[in-house]
Amino acid sequence: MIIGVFKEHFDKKVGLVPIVIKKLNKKGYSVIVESTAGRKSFIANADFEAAGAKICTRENIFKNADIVISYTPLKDDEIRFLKKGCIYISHFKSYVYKEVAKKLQAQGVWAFSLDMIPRSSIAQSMDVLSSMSSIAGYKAVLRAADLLPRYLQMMITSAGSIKPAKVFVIGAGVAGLQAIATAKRLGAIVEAVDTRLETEDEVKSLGGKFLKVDGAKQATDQGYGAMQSQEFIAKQRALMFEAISNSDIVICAATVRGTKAPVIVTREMVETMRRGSVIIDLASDAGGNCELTEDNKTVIHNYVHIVGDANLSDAAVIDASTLFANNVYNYLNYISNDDLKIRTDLTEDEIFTSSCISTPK
Amino acid sequence: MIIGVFKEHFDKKVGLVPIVIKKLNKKGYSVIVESTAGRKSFIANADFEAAGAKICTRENIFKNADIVISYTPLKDDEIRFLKKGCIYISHFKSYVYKEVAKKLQAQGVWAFSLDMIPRSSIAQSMDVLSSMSSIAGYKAVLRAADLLPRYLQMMITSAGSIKPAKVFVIGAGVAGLQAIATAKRLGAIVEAVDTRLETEDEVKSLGGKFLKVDGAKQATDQGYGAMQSQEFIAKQRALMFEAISNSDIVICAATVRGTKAPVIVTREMVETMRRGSVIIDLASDAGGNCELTEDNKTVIHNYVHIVGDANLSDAAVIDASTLFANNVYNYLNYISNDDLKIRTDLTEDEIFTSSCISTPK
Amino acid sequence: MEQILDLLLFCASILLIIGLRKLSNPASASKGNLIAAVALGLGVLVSILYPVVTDDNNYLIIVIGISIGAIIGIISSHRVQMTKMPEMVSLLNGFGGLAAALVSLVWLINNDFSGETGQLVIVLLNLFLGFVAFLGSLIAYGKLSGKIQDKHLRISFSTLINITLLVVAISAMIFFSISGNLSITHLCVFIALSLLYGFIFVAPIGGADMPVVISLLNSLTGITAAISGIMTDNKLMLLGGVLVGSSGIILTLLMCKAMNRSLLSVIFGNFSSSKGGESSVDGDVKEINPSDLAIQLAYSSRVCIIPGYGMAVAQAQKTIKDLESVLESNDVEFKYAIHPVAGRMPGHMNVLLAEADISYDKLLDLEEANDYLASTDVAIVVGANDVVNPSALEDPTSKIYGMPILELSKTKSVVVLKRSMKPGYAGIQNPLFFKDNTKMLFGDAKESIELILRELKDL
Amino acid sequence: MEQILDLLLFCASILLIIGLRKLSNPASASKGNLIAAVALGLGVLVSILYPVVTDDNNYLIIVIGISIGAIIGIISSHRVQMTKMPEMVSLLNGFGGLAAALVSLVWLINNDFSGETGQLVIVLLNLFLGFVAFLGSLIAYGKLSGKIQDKHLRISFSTLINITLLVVAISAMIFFSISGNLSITHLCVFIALSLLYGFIFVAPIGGADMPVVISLLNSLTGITAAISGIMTDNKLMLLGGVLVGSSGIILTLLMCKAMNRSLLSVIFGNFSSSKGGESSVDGDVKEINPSDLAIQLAYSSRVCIIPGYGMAVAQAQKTIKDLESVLESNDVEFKYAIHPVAGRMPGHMNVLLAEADISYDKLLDLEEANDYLASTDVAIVVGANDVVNPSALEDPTSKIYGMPILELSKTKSVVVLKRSMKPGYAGIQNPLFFKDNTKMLFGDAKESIELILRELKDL
Amino acid sequence: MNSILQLLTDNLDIIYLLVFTVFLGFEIISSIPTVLHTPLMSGSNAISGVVLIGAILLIRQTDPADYLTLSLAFLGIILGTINLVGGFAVTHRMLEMFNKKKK
Amino acid sequence: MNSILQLLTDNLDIIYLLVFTVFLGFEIISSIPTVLHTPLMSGSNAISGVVLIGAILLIRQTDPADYLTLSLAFLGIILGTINLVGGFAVTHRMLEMFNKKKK
Ligand SMILES: NC(=O)c1ccc[n+]([C@@H]2O[C@H](COP(=O)([O-])OP(=O)(O)OC[C@H]3O[C@@H](n4cnc5c(N)ncnc54)[C@H](OP(=O)(O)O)[C@@H]3O)[C@@H](O)[C@H]2O)c1
Ligand SMILES: NC(=O)c1ccc[n+]([C@@H]2O[C@H](COP(=O)([O-])OP(=O)(O)OC[C@H]3O[C@@H](n4cnc5c(N)ncnc54)[C@H](OP(=O)(O)O)[C@@H]3O)[C@@H](O)[C@H]2O)c1
Ligand SMILES: NC(=O)c1ccc[n+]([C@@H]2O[C@H](COP(=O)([O-])OP(=O)(O)OC[C@H]3O[C@@H](n4cnc5c(N)ncnc54)[C@H](O)[C@@H]3O)[C@@H](O)[C@H]2O)c1
Ligand SMILES: NC(=O)c1ccc[n+]([C@@H]2O[C@H](COP(=O)([O-])OP(=O)(O)OC[C@H]3O[C@@H](n4cnc5c(N)ncnc54)[C@H](O)[C@@H]3O)[C@@H](O)[C@H]2O)c1
Repeated sequence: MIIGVFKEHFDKKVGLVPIVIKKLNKKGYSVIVESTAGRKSFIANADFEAAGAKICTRENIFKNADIVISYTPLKDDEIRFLKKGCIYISHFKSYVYKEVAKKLQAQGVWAFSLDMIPRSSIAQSMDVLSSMSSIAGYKAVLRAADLLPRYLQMMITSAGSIKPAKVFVIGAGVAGLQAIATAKRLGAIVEAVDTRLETEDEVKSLGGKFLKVDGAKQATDQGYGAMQSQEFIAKQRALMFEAISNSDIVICAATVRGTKAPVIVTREMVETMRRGSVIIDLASDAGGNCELTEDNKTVIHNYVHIVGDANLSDAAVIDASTLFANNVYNYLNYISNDDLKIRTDLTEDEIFTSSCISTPK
Repeated sequence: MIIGVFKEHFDKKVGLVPIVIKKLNKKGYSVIVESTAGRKSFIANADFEAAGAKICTRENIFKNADIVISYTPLKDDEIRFLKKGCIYISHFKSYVYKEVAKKLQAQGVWAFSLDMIPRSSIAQSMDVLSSMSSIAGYKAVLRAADLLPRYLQMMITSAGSIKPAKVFVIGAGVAGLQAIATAKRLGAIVEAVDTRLETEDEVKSLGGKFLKVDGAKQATDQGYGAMQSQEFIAKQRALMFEAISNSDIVICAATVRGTKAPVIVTREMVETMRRGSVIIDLASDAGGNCELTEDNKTVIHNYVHIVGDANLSDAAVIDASTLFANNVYNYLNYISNDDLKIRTDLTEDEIFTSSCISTPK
Repeated sequence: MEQILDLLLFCASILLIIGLRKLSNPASASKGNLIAAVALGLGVLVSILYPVVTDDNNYLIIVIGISIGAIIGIISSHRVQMTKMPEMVSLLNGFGGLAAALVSLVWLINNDFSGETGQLVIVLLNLFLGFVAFLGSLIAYGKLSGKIQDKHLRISFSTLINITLLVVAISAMIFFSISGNLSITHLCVFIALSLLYGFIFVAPIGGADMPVVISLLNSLTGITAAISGIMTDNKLMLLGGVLVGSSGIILTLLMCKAMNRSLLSVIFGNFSSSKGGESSVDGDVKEINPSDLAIQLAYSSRVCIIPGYGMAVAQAQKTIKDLESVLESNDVEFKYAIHPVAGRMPGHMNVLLAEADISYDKLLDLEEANDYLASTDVAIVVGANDVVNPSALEDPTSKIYGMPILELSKTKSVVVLKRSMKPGYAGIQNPLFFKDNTKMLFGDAKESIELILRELKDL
Repeated sequence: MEQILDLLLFCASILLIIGLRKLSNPASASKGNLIAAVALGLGVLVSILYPVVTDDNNYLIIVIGISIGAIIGIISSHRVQMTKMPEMVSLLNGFGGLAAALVSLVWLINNDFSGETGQLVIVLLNLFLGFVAFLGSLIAYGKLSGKIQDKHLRISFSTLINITLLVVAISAMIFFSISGNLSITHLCVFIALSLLYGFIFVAPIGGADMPVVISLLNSLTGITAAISGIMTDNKLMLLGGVLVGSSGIILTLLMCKAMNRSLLSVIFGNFSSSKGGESSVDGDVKEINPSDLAIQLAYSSRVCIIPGYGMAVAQAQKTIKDLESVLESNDVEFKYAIHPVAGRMPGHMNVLLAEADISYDKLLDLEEANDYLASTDVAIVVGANDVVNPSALEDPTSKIYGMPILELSKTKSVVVLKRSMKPGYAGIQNPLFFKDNTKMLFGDAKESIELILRELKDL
Repeated sequence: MNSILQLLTDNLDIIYLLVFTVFLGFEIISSIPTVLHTPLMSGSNAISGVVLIGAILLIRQTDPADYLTLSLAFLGIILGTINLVGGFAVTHRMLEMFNKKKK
Repeated sequence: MNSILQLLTDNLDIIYLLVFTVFLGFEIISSIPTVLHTPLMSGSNAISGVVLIGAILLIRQTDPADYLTLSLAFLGIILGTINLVGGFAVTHRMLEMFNKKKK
């Protein structure tokens, strides 16, 4: 079985890293990597070769690979180059995958989207969203702390006392929790909201304060946030108006799978914030939790920075690539039998069915 | 007494902030501020006015103010506009002040450089270097952590374990210590070196590990680092070669007052560092502790970021302006008598004499 | 001669007290036990040499009896397993009770079943207590060893019967004593009454409370020894018996306190039912108390903490760090096994343990941990659940089958700290809790560890 | 009648034991004191009513004597200041000793200065001990109250003289007793010897060790009471005296242990000189021990920590957090006064306290702190020095004159935790350490606080 | 009533002793750590084997021909010895673990 | 030697009692916390005022005309009472602070 790793065009990550390639070789796979695919992840071609991979061209991969890996999906016009029956592992964003799926189906390939794995204990080792959200939450706070023209921690110095900064985290999923932990570490006062009841304990378990809004709908079975009623959102907004205008940093990490992200931070709220404050919106690719967010841009509104970056995991690209590669490895292990072929007994399996978006007829 | 605050041209800070202006008003000073002087510090003209200051033009200040404040020194060609006998408080960098001093003397003004205050306990409330170094050390780590394409903390996750990053701090002065504290908070493994013996305890008191190099010359009486012998530097280099090539982040904060900063991180060292590593050089304005540092630039050498920024305090400009303003306030209080005139009994005073660089004859 | 023997007896008493004192301190307990043994040996010697009115002496029988007893005692005590000690103690106590009863019987026979009222009251009391201690101890033994199950011995109105019987026995005692002379029938009736009471006293008490009961019965045996001392005018018996009697009562109360119960509720509470409510719903788990855990920890070489989401909820990380310091100062190797998905976000445990300043070197990831756990003496699972669930390995129908877990099957002893038998995130039951080498310590994790710490400081 | 009185005396003994038991536990000590008082009251009553051979009785004198004594006792005990308690106790003990000596004298007079050898030995021993306790206690009182200075009483070869005198006194005692009859001269010589020994025994011991000495003398008085009990055949006196004697000796040993000394070194060590070495170099600082500090903390309403660079060096922040938890659970208000330049970098204290998870609300900056400190019961300076140096306010020649500091002059009590008398960063001596309301606790800050914590748990 | 009083005062010495011993027993035990509960129970159980002395004293006064009494007392001696010896031995084993502390 | 032995065995009961009392005294005190050292010293000092009983018993047997003896005993009573009453009162004051605990 030959695994091919493409160079990414819209992302810094790379699908496999040397350490994982070694493990794959041991299993019996051989790996070919597009030249300079690792450059943005700080991995040289030589590093890949040292790990046992071959460097080759993109065409080469399309021609030879039985399994192709690319963190971001291929451009639509490249799908037709895929070998019939080959396995294509990527990270199709859940709310756009349907159109792509049709094309892949037509091409007759297996396609798996690792971001659609269910949030169960057993699936966690293949769960790309978990890995990436965790990095994003961590980096969101660092980015914000770097941008904030203030200390986060309290300081009593001979040139005056400095109050600790307030950090407000919206959505205590994986990213939100990591953000809470990181902000706490830096000495900020941290508050968070979420609609899922159990997050209250989770927030507290990291030293954060939980702002409670009653009447939330609970999460779906798969553990993804549920869409909330208008009334609830209004209530929440009132409570949060105050919280947000008092915050120095707002981390937006509330998403609902497959739909637009809930808008929670409105323009008025932003306008009541202190000058110099920072909003990091990790939901920007789904419209953002902040009304003013623009995806992949940093907007400055009324002296408030609003960073729309759903791909902050790229800011820790070395770790992000490694984690992704491990996720891929674990996933391949899970879906393959000892012959490295796809197991046939998985038709009922939740992980398999929810991540598989195209099967060759 | 009228105090005039200029708009800065090379810096984001502003000489006085509203809170301090109120305190000055109470003492009997009146304050005039150049229009938009506070913009980069996130202070609007209106905020100054609300605190009791008047907004005016630059010429106005030259004409009316008895005391003028500017964080960065005025351009040489503006010195001639200063009123004879007026008091000029600024932050002349210690190794360039001599030429300026002559011109100021010629103009017949009092000039005080707040960065030249001795490092004694009593002077600390006026010590601008302390305030700014502290911010710089803090921001240096945040900047580095944001740039580093990795987690700083250790993580054991289902997609692989991540080792904690190593941070190496050179020079455990105020900036270095703050950097150690901040990196520790973020979960990194922190090592530090300094030539002063007492810093060993200080580093440990923040949870850092001290790398000892024997045979260092001790600091000057005033507490500033001393110039070291060539032999010592060689020894140090050998020990540090290893430390640096194993580090993910290097924070350079070793300076020696009035001379070029010691070069400690050589090109070879940088070239042995892992790709993606980050060096923050806070001594860049004095030539830098790293051979490759360029002042006010971020150099990427061999995939290693080398940030030369001696003015990182600007990254927390709100706090930096506040602390500077408080330093100024404390200094004014110290050198003035109840009539707000300069005290005449200070001719022997260490703080006064070391910071005063020009007196009207 | 007699004087010297009297003084020897005096010395024996003093030694006995010194022995008991030393017994009550862990550092000297072993020595105390020896001293007490020497004291009693001295006492026995004196009792053999002491001049008596008649000189039948029967030395041969005495020597034979002592030899047989000593051999049985030594052999059985060396054979018994450490875990069966409480059974052994209750058996021994039963023997002591019977011996006291026999002393009374012999006294009665030697005195032709008659005597002054005062004497007879004392002798009958001794007989009564001796038989109660005897049968009671045997039943306790049966319950402890599992030979008798609580359900075999359900008695209705046990409290009522208990009190009635007691009143009857006391009345009989007084009545017979005043008469000044006992018929054999009377004696048999009285013995039967005593045995019956012994049965009614212990039978309804739940197996879990047996240690308390044994301590109480032990105190009774002490009192019989004291009475025997009065009967035979021997100060050592008197004082030794009184010491055992009084210390036994205090010990009983202390044990009740440690279990958070009152003595009355133990005796009359019939609480085999009230106990173990919540936990027994889900099968038979074994609980451990903080004090036993503390001693186990102190005397082990390798301890491993397995933190989970519950540690985060309880915010127990700093307390765990304290435990680490205390145990490490006791030369115990102390590590942390971090499961990759423990907690509710990647690195959850890392963040918290770093906050408590726990050295990175001590953290083991899954693979290292599974090696380590195979040679660990005690693994403490602090609010983890799914990540130690052996169904992931053993039960192909389980939701989490196939997930790598921290494997505790080879660990000598596992203690789980959680508040209830509720499942964790995955919502499934955990067979680990029912394994042989697993014990549960219910309660908030932080509070439990604080209790352990307190006990450790007592050691 | 006599029987009932005997039983009453028995009850009094039991009450006395119960009283003493309760006295040894802080929670019940006050009650224990009352019970012991009742027990002795009962004993006195019985002694008045008990039938005696002669019936001169002299009741009037007895009543008058008791009344006078009671009035003096009550009034003086209410007048005395809390801080002068130890002096008071030593005075009272001296009275008790003299009373015992008087009892012996009266006995001798009543028995015409003659008796059996055994009796005489006992009586003379009582006389000896009584006078030793009497004079010893008076000297101890003098030393404690400062009326006698150590330097007034330098005696060379004191140990030698001590032992010689003791041998002489014992020989005299035996010699006189065997003769069976005492002349007045003999008696006077013996009394003189006793007083001399009392003087030689206590005089060379340093003022700092007086509490131990008083406890020892107290134990002696107890023994005299016990002997008086034998002389007058009164069990309560005998038992009470023995109790005081034995508990006094244990107490003395415990006190020595708490001071880290041996009893012998106290008595013969002449250690007024070995003591106070390092600290006294820099003038007179007062030390406090962790146990006294613990009780002071437990019973105060507001405590304020003043951390400095020493806290950072000792890494004591987490231990301080523990102290906070314990004291807050005792309803003590607990704050932190953060001086802006404490430590070695701006915000040094903030970073460390945040690491220990100390709430931001509890941190006071300079101004808030100076308000707060004026109404604080105990301020604990943890390794800070320059930032609490009052020279900054008081001494215009000081290097740091004019620097704002944390002002502790209005704080009721200040305790400084540091390792030595060395100066801090600024290199200047700190007059705070010599102030009236300041006490020093030398040692590593973390270790000191751990000691305090341990003591707090005993309370 | 009076006779009870008489009885009490006659035996006052022994009553003093008994009561003091009771106190002593309380006192000694009351501060023991929980970990010693079981060993102490076992140890004091061994002490109650002191009843063996009673059996010895009585058998020495028994008529060597009175087989019933002899055998009863003989049994008493055996049981008492088992209690005593076995008790101390068991306690010793339990306590050994306190000494097993490394180093 | 023999007479000493005789003396001992004759008074064996009282010796038992004394020794047990000594143990009891040790036992009661040995676990007290440091903070109670001073109050306990003061309390046991008060108890040693029990010597007052001796003075009372003796004065009751004194000839009312023997002024010397009477006055010595009288002084003994006064001193003993001061020790007793003053001692308990002082102890009481010291111990009050333990009760002063807020709430
Ligand atoms: N790491 C991640 O990124 C992540 C994210 C989401 C979900 N998960 C899932 O979370 C689970 C983690 O496993 P886990 O073993 O750490 O946790 P877990 O299986 O959820 O079990 C936690 C246990 O802690 C106990 N507990 C709660 N509060 C406690 C307290 N105050 N004191 C003592 N015990 C307490 C609970 O029992 P009682 O209620 O009886 O006390 C519970 O059984 C896995 O299933 C994992 O897949 C992980
Ligand atoms: N904050 C800043 O930015 C900064 C920067 C540089 C300098 N400074 C200067 O540093 C000083 C700070 O004042 P400070 O009161 O915090 O400190 P300090 O005056 O330097 O005194 C610290 C004290 O802590 C004691 N100590 C050290 N280790 C200890 C340990 N393990 N346990 C207990 N005590 C210990 C030392 O006494 P022993 O040796 O007797 O134990 C010392 O006297 C000021 O003079 C300030 O101007 C401040
Ligand atoms: N089993 C596993 O091991 C595992 C792995 C990863 C995640 N999870 C679980 O999956 C769940 C989702 O994690 P995620 O980070 O991907 O979540 P997500 O990205 O789907 O959503 C982020 C958070 O936003 C919240 N949210 C949605 N709408 C909101 C609103 N209007 N206001 C406030 N908050 C709102 C959601 O409740 C969620 O907590 C979590 O419970 C997490 O613990 C489980
Ligand atoms: N009294 C006060 O309150 C006060 C206030 C601020 C600073 N200080 C003291 O002043 C001193 C200097 O502080 P700073 O931050 O301005 O220092 P700095 O900027 O002058 O120097 C930074 C550090 O670099 C070190 N250094 C110099 N050459 C080096 C070399 N070749 N290798 C390694 N390290 C080298 C110096 O020892 C110093 O610690 C410190 O001791 C500080 O504690 C005192």
